[in-house]
Parts: sequence; C-alpha cells; structure tokens
Amino acid sequence: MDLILAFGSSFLSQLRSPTLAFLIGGMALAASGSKLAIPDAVYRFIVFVLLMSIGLDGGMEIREADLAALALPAVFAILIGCVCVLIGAATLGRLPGIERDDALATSGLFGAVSASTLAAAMIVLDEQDVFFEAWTPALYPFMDIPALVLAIVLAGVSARKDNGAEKTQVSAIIVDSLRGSALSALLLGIAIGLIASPQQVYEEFYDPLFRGFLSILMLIMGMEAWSRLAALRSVAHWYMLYAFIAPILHGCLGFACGWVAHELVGLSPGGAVILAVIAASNSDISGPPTLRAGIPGANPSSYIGASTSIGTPVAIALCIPIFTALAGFVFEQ
Amino acid sequence: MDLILAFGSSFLSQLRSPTLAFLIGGMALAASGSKLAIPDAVYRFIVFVLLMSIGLDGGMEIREADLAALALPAVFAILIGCVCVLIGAATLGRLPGIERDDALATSGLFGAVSASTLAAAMIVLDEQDVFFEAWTPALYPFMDIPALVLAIVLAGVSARKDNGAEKTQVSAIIVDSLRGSALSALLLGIAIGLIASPQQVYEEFYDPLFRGFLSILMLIMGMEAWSRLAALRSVAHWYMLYAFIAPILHGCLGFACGWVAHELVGLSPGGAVILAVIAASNSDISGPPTLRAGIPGANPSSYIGASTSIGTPVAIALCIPIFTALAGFVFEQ
Amino acid sequence: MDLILAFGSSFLSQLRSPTLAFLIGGMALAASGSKLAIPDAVYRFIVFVLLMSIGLDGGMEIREADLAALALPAVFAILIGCVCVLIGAATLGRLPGIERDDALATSGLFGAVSASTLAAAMIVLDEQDVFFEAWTPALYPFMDIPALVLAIVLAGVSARKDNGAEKTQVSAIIVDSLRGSALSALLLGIAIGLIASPQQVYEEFYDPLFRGFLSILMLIMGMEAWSRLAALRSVAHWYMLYAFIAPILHGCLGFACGWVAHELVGLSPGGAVILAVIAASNSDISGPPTLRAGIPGANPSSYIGASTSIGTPVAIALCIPIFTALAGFVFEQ
Amino acid sequence: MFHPATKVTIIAERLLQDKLVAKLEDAGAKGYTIVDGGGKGEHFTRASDSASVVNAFSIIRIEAILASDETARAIATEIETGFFKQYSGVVYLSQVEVLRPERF
Amino acid sequence: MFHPATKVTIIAERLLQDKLVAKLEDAGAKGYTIVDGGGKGEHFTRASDSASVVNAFSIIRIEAILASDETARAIATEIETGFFKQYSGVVYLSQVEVLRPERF
Amino acid sequence: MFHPATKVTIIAERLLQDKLVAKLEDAGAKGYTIVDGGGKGEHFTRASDSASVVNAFSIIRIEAILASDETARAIATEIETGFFKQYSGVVYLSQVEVLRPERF
Ligand SMILES: Nc1ncnc2c1ncn2[C@@H]1O[C@H](COP(=O)(O)O)[C@@H](O)[C@H]1O
Ligand SMILES: Nc1ncnc2c1ncn2[C@@H]1O[C@H](COP(=O)(O)O)[C@@H](O)[C@H]1O
Ligand SMILES: Nc1ncnc2c1ncn2[C@@H]1O[C@H](COP(=O)(O)O)[C@@H](O)[C@H]1O
Ligand code: NA
Ligand code: NA
Ligand code: NA
Repeated sequence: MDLILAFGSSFLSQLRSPTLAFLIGGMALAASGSKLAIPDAVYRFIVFVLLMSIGLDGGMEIREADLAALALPAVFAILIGCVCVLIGAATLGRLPGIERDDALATSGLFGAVSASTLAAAMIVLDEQDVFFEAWTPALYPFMDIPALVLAIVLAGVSARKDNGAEKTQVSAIIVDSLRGSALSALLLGIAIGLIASPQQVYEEFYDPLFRGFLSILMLIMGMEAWSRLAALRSVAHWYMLYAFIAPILHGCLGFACGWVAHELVGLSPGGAVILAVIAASNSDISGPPTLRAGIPGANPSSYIGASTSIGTPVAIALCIPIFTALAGFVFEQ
Repeated sequence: MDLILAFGSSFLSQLRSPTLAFLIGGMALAASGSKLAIPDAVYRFIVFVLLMSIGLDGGMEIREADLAALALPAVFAILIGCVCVLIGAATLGRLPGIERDDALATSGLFGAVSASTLAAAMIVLDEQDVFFEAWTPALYPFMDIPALVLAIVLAGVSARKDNGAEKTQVSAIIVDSLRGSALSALLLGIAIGLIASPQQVYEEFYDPLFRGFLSILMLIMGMEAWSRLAALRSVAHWYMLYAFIAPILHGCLGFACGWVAHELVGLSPGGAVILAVIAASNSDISGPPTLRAGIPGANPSSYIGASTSIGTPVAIALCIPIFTALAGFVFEQ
Repeated sequence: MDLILAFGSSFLSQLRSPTLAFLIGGMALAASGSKLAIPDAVYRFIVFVLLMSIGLDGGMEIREADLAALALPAVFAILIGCVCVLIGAATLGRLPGIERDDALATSGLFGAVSASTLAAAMIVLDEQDVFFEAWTPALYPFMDIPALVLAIVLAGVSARKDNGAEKTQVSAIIVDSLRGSALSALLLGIAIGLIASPQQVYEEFYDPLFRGFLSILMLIMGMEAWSRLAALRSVAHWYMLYAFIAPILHGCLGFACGWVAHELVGLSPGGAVILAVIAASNSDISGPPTLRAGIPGANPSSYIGASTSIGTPVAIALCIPIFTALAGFVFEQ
Repeated sequence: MFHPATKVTIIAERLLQDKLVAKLEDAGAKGYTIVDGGGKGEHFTRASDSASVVNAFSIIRIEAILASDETARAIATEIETGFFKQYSGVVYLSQVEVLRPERF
Repeated sequence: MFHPATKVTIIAERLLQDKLVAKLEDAGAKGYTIVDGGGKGEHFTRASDSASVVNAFSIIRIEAILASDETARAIATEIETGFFKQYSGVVYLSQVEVLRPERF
Repeated sequence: MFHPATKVTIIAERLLQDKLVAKLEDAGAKGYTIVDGGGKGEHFTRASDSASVVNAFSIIRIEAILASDETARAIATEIETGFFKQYSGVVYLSQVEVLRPERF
C-alpha cells in the first residue's frame, strides 16, 4: 500500500520532471507533424557530451572506489545482460509468426543498455537527492556488450544449423561494439577520468551541460518513438507486448541483483536503482548498428520499432519512477 | 527634446551593446567576402534553444499571470498583425511595377514576427534593467499567424479573381505555420513551462546560453542581410523604401497599443516595448517557408531581400533603441 | 639541472592536464578504429567559439594596453614567421628527394600559427596561474600571415623561374588568408572587443565554454593526427624529422624574442611563453586551404601529414611544457 | 545480367519534399534516395551548408530508379506540370542498368 | 576528346561504407565519391538530416567512374551478390564520358 | 515531350567552388546543383562528414544540365584543362532527358 503511494508520488513528481515532459513533448511534436528537427550533427554531439560526462565522472570516482565493491555489481551486470537475452529468445522467440532472427535481435536490444535512459535516471535520482556511486553508470558496457554478443552468437548458431554459415567470432563482435561511438565516448571518458585530472573541465563544461542536453535528447527520443510507430505497426503485435513487459521484468531482475549487492558489498540504494534502470533500458544508440551488422537477416523495423517506440518510453516513463519508489520503500528500514 | 536625448543615449548604448555589434560584424564579414560560415546545423540548434528558452520562461510565468491582463495584449497582437498586412497591401501593393503577389508576401512578412529581433529586444531591455512580463514574448504567435494567414488568403482571393484557383483553407495555413520549426519550439516550451517544472534546466542550461547564442544569431543575420542585398537590388526599389519605413510605422502602432494596455490592464513599460518591437520586426525564420508555400507566385528575392536585408537590421538597430527610449520617456511620469 | 627538474615536473603536470589527455585519447580512438566522430558542423562551431573568445578578450584588453609595449612583440612575430619559413626552405628544401614546392608549403605551415595549440597553451598557463597579457594571443595573425605569404611568394618565384608563371600578388594572398574562417573570427572578435563592450556575453558564454570546447578540439586533433599518419608514411621520411625538430627550434626562437621583449618593453613571462608557443605551433586550420590554393603544385599529403600528425602533437605535448618550464626558470631571478 | 532501367532525378526546394515523395510512391516508385544540397537556377542562389535563414528553400536532390520507362516518364511529366510550373525545381531522366529489375 | 566510361553508383547503409570502399579499391577503382543522404526502399525510411537515433542506417551514395566497362560490371555484380542479398542497398550502372581515361 | 540534354558533373575540392561556379555561369549554364561529399582519388582521402581539419579540401559535386551538347563539352574541356591539371578533381558528361529545354 505504502509502496503504491510511494510509487504514486514518485511517479507524479517524475511526471512534473522536465525529463519526461520533453520526452512526451517530442512525441507530441512528431504526432502533430511539426517540422521541428534537431540536426543530426547536434544529436551526435549531445550523445558524445553526455557519455563523456558520465565517463569522466565515473573514471574520477573509480580511482577512489574499492574494487571489491565494484566487482560484484559488474558480474551481476554481465549475468543480467545474458539472462535477458535468453528470456527473450525463450519467450518472444517461441511466439507464432516471429522470425528467429528478429526475436534474437530484439532480445539483444532489450538486454543491452540505453545511454539516454541511463542519463535520465541519473537526473531523476539527482532531483530527488538520492545518492548513487558515480561509477555505477560505468556498469553500462558490462551489461551492454554481453547481451549484444550473446544475441548475435545465438543467431549465428541457428544460421549455421540451417545453412552452414561460417562461425561468428565473438571477439570481432566485442571489438565492433566497443568501437561504437557511444561506448568509445564512455570508455574514453572513464580512461581520462582515471588517468588525468579533468575535474575542472568536467565541472565547468560537461556537468553544467548535462541536464540541458538530456532535455534535448529526450525530445529527440520522443520524436523518434512516434515516427517509428508506423514501422512497428507493420510487424507482429507480439513485439509491442514484449517491448512493454520486458523492461519491467528486466528492471526487477536488476533491482534484485542491486539488493543483493547492497546486502553483500554495500551498494547504495541509488546504485541499485541505476542497476535496475540499465537492466530495464534497451539500447537505442550503440545496439542497432551492431545488431544490423551482426544479424543482417533481422528486420530493423521490428527491433528498432519495438525498442525506440515502446521500450525506451516504458523504461523512462514507468521503470525509472517504479524503481526509485521501490528503493525508497525497500531500503527504508 | 528630452526624447531626442533619451533616444540618443539609448541609441548609443545600444550601439555599444554587443547585440548590434555582432549584427554589424556579420555584415562586415559578408561584405569582406570572409569564408567564415556558421554551419546550418548550429544555426538551427541556436534558434531552437532561443525559442525553447523564451517559451519555457513564458510558460512558467503564465501560470502565475492573471489571464485578464494577458488577454488584451493578445487581442492587440492579432489586430496589429492584420492591420500591418492591410497597410502593406494598400501602400506597397498600389505602387507601380509591384506584383500584387510580391506585395502581399512582403506585407505578410513585415506583419509577422522575427524571433531574432524579439530575442535581441529582450537582451537590450535586460541590459538596461527594464522589467517586462516574461509572457509578453509569448505574444509572438498571436501576431505572427494572423499576419501570414491574412496575406496568403488575400493572395488567394485575387488569384481566384484572375483564374478560378481553388479556395485557400485558412485552417490549413494556420496548422502549417504552427508546425514550422520556430513556432513549434516556442509552443512546446510554453507547454512544458506551464505543465512541468523546468525551472532548473531553464536556469542551468537555456538561460545561460541565451545571450551567447543570440550573439551568434546576430552574426548570422548580419551575414544574411548583406548576402541578400544583391538579390534585393534586382527588384523594384520600392521594396527598400517599404522595408525601411514599415518597421518604424508598425512599431509605433504596437507601442500605441502597448500604451493603451498599460493604462487599461497595467502592462509594464517593458511589455509595451516588447509589443512594439515584435510589431516592428518581420519574420525571417518561420515566415518565408509558409509564404513560399502559400503564395508560390511571389518572388522570394523581393520579400526575403526586403525583410532580411533591410527590415531586420532596421528593426534591431533603430526600432529597439527608439522604443526603449520612448518608453523611458512616455512612462516616466 | 634545476631546469630539467622544472621541465620534468611541468611536463608531468602537463601530462595529467586533460588537454593532453584528450589529444592522446583522440589518437587512441583513431588507432583503435573507433567509429566515434565529431560532426564537422560541431568542429567548425568549436573553432569559431574559441577564436571569437580569444579575440573578444584580446580586443577588450588592447583598449587598455600601451601600444608601445604591443608594437615590439608584433614586429618580432612578423620576423619569426618569415625566418621560420626561410629556415625551412634552406634546410628541408635542400634535402634529397624533396620537391621544392612541398618543402615551401611545409615551411609555410610550420611558420604559421595553430589556433588549437595557442588555445591549449592559454589553458595550461591558466592552470599553472601564469599571468599573460590577454592581447598576446592577438599576435597570431602577425606571425601567421607573413609566413604563409612568404612561402607562397617563394614558390611563385621558383615557379616563374622554371616556366614563366604569372606573378603572384602578395596583397591577394594576404586578403585570402584574412578571409579564412579562423582569422575572420579572431579579427571580428578583436574588433568587437575594441569597439563594443561584450564583457557580459564573453563572461557568460564564450569564456565558460572555452575549456570544454578545447578538450573536444584536442580530441579531434588527436584523431586527425593519427588518421593522417598513413598519408605521411607515403612521403619522404625527412618530413617526419623536420616536423619533429622545427617546432622546438621555432619555439626557442620565439622564446628568445619574448625574453628580449621582456627586457625592453616588459612583456610578461607568460606573454613570452605565448610567443614561443605560437612560434612552435604550425597552422592546421587556416593555413592548409591558403597553401592549397597558393601552391597547387605541392602535395597535401606531405605538408598536412607533417603538420597535423607530428608538428601539432609535438607543439602541444612537448613545446608547451618545455617553454612553460623554461619561463619559470629564466624569469625566476 | 544487367537490365535497362530509367532514373528520375528531381531537384527541388526542401519544402516540397513530402509532396514529391508522396507523388513518387503513389506513382509506383519502390524506393528513392534523397541528398541535400544547394544550387542556383532561375530564382535564386541557395547555400548548400552554411546557415541559411531560409533553410526550407535549400535544395534536395531525389533520385528514383524505375524498371518501367513509361512509369518514369509519367512521373517526370506529372511532377514537371504538377509542381515546377509554380515552384522552382528541375526534373530529368537518365538511362541506367540494374541487376534485379524486379525490385525497382 | 571525350572517351566513354562506366559509372558504378552504389546506394547503401553507412555501416557498409568501409567494406564497400575496400571492395571498390580491390576491384581496381582509382577513385570514388561519397555523399550522404537518406531514402526509402524495401526496408524502411531514413531521414536524410534530422537526428536519427540509428544514424548508422542512414544512406550513403558512392559513385565510382571506371574506364573499363567490364571492371565496372564485375564490381556491380560482386557488390550486388556480395552485399545486397543480405543488406539493403542498390547498385546501378550508367554510361558517362570523360576526358582523361587513363586516370579512371 | 522529352528532349535530350547533356549533364556536366564536376567533382572538386570546395576551395574551387567559387571559381568553378563563375566559370559555369560565364559559359552559359543557366543553373547548377551542388552537394557536399567526400571521396578518394589520386591525391588523398577525404572524410565526407566527420570533422576534417582541412575542411576546405572536402569534396563538392556540382552538376549542371545544358540543352546544348556543344556548350556542355566546351565547359567540361575548359574546366579539365583550366583546373584539373593543377588541382585535384574530376569532370564527366552524361546524357539526360528534360521536359523544358528552353530553361537549360
Ligand atoms: N540547369 C540546371 N542544372 C542543374 N541544376 C539546376 C539547373 N537549373 C536549376 N537547377 C536546380 O534547381 C533549383 C531550382 O531551380 P529554379 O527553379 O530554376 O530556381 C536550383 O536551385 C538548382 O539547384
Ligand atoms: N528504386 C530506388 N531508387 C533509388 N534509390 C533506391 C531505390 N530503392 C532503394 N533505394 C535506396 O536504397 C536504400 C536501401 O534500399 P532497400 O534495400 O530497398 O531498403 C534506400 O534507403 C534508398 O535510399
Ligand atoms: N574514378 C573516380 N570516380 C568517382 N570520383 C572520383 C574518381 N576519381 C576521383 N574522384 C573524385 O575526385 C576527387 C579528387 O580526385 P583526385 O584529383 O584524383 O584526387 C576525389 O576525392 C573523388 O571525390
Ligand atoms: Na537492458
Ligand atoms: Na511585424
Ligand atoms: Na609557427
């Protein structure tokens, strides 16, 4: 009961939070056929700044962080990434009229992580003064890469079964996803944060821009969500169902792991929320190209539609407030 | 006499204000054939941020504003927009060697509103610590849309007279201009400001960037002004005359209405200046595409040349200081 | 001995300074084949903001500066620019297997100035609280233009010797390089700083962005440095040698002049470092197009490779700490 | 095996993009490619990249390959008469060769 | 003096760029030109400029002029079979005239 | 009714844009279209979008349609000899069909 209330209030505050307002605003714009468009160059710059900012902050904190406390959440992240993909393959993959490749690609995306959802969660926690270790966002790649790799490998396996296609090299996929613009920016940020002392440039430039750039990214996400709906309608409705349920399910999984990490190595409640949210999120930037190259047989309309049009909005609008509220409730005592 | 002095000093301070310096600098660059060019993506981003910023601020204030005080200026805005177009049609339209379509398109632009001029006025008032209600910039669409619609409708009417062209739908034009990137950004900002609580993102991101982005927009406006002069020379000289007089005339009209609103519903002096300046301004972003689509017969060289090359510089360099000074003088006692 | 230590410590602190970290990070990204790319529009915007910022600050200070103290360094700048080109022509130009045109173009670039290196030096001095006159960066054009002009003229001369090519107009080259996007931005900034009072927009917008934009520019420079190495390998190895030695040599020349200016007109130690660093730097933005147009016979792979891949990294990573340390040592007593 | 096909190239102002694309699809084009640009014609010059206050006037270049020459000619004629009497723009045809005619 | 040459135009998703370029160079193309764009085909629509969360899917248009018609046809066929069975994209040939055949 | 016309396509470095355009207009081209791009040729590779410190070297692709074949050939020859002996770039001709020859 209290939980409901806690969630309710957190949800309402979330609704009033600009983050969500911009997301919905973006949808409204696209729906109204507005000609407003954020130039691609600006979009790419914004994503770069957000991830560099996350990386720098994380890197600077990892220096102080005790690596034992860091190891367990990282292991959990890897597990969650893989489990999510397996769940997807076992559920969505079995449904009537769903191509195996499409199911695997979709599971891969939903197992992977969304930078925009992650950034949104950080701002929301920040708005509610919930503390989290700055290195928790750096768990991103630990969940992202395994999910993508596993999905592509499984697709390769079944492809080989059907028509002896050549073996997929795991290493190649890992390298390829590390090279993606999103992960490169994040990892570079972490490296610089670890080695150099970017405190000042971080505080003067990257941090102040974070909130504003996020608001614009949310706008873009909203526009994309709406404009991809059309493509989504053209594919099996199961995708919509999966895209709605998966984030919540994955989020719970992540939250559970976060709770365990809290008990064992003292991960902060905020850290648990971050873990839950990256589990709930689905890759909308780094993932698609990697999957596109890795599972060419899969139809982008299905997996991108499912992820951008439903998965991301659900993760941002529902999962963030749910798990923030849940944390306030569970970690109270 | 005092007025002259007041204007003189305000004009000089305006001259030293960077806003104008960047405008003139842009002209100088274009005149000197400099290769410096602000990328289009950056230009579009800047316009978005400026209008979103105006919208957010306005929206947050409208919440507190008393709607009665808001209604009258809005009605005035609509009237001014229409009257300006009619004046244009009745003067420019009657001149020898002026195509009716061109005259209407030009009157439409000069009846409509310029986001850049508006932003410049806001900064100037700010520099001179003249208070204005943050919702006054939100009068923009109330003047902009009626002007464009009326111009297009009049053109349609005469087109039908000549060759039974099909009737122009007013609604279609309104929707089209609302969809334009400039108005969408402004209205979205207002909506978010009204519904959500974007205080923090506004103060951390949109507001601090305002002044700087405006300086760059002024630079672009200056370059455009100069580079369009060539096109303008190729058309009748009447356009230059109209483009010089109209902003001042429209501004006086707006100022008069502002004064009435001051007497009746207590519009602030600064608010009156804003009303005067948006009346004096001419649409350089949202207007042209709408008119281009709505009055295809009109020659863009004439109306865009007149507006960008003369109208906007006159509005920024003359009208802003004139009406700021006038306000200081009129509302003194 | 102390010098070595001083240099050592300054070099280490420099290594930890994010400026260099981003430069190296950029190389690492390019080397790892990352897909991260900063959009061209953003790159051009960043360069504009950095140079406008340098210009505004310089312009505002020149107002107060005593022009006598300004004149000598300016004269030195011109001399250095020319001497560097002559040295290059006399050394690189004489080496076996080096085309005269290529040698002159390369010498021109290394005689000219790099905005990015200059900006990096300003931040480093700032980080180490070394004072320098804000007008010293405005020495940029005084060294840049003569170097480019001289290189092009010499190439023209020898071209005429071989096959009576028409005379190269010095004025045309000067105008052309002044029109380049980098110099236009700088000069416009200086003009506005001198005439208008852009204090507020400078402090609210340009200055706060400086450090952050520089970090991104360093990233781009690093990526470019690496990606041009391939082209460089295809040309004579002499270029690598020259590109490594020239910056240090030119820097010493600049430092010596700075020292003289310190003794005669009281140029600050920091100012001497700035003079040394712009001498050490090589043009990577404004120069190449001018040279490309001025010495079409020269092969860009050679001079751009030499400058971007080796010259700039050497200037930033070695020369800046060297001359900062040297200043601390020489100007101590 | 290569098969002849006809390419329709349309150069117009961006503000016509949606209408032109709709027209193409109605007329049976299975696909099209758009690139942005600038240019000069009867009317006036448009910068291709630098900030243009009237961006909506900047140029787009649409090309659509069709297996059937008649359809291509029909589309070109419709667009010329339907748009480029009023608006500025250009349309032209060229002959190309494709490998899988069934997908054009 | 003008000499006939064959132009291979490839329209594909950006993520194939490196592979396609490598293929072109191996096959003996001495140069190529790339422009960015957007488009629509069997698969789905791609915005040409506005922010696309899946930028890597945006379209590139590669054109390479070859003096030898056989080489051109060989390249087109290889690319069609090597890439566009799996990935989305289009390749077509057209006849052009150049002045210095030796450099193509 | 379609009429034959000749298209001149010029691929060159941006720094030549103004000169090339001037040349085109002098030679009687009534219009042209420019798109930005990147590419590779004898000289060196140019990125099409990502930040290039030497942006002025990035590639532009100019196409101009002319009703008169002779004019087109004359332009192509002039540009090849006038520019591309010194600077890097390519020019080629192709045959197209237009509807209103009078405006080309
Ligand atoms: N002869 C031509 N060759 C190539 N493009 C042209 C030509 N004429 C016009 N264009 C393009 O079509 C656009 C509109 O032309 P216009 O309708 O003549 O203003 C111009 O901006 C050019 O991009
Ligand atoms: N008929 C066509 N004409 C021109 N471009 C096409 C055509 N079909 C496909 N394309 C381009 O090729 C890309 C991929 O096509 P597809 O493989 O059908 O999805 C599309 O995005 C278009 O840019
Ligand atoms: N064979 C070719 N096909 C298409 N474009 C080419 C070709 N050769 C050169 N180019 C273009 O022309 C530019 C200059 O070529 P080059 O003068 O060979 O360096 C290159 O960057 C390419 O964009
Ligand atoms: Na996930
Ligand atoms: Na007006
Ligand atoms: Na130098």
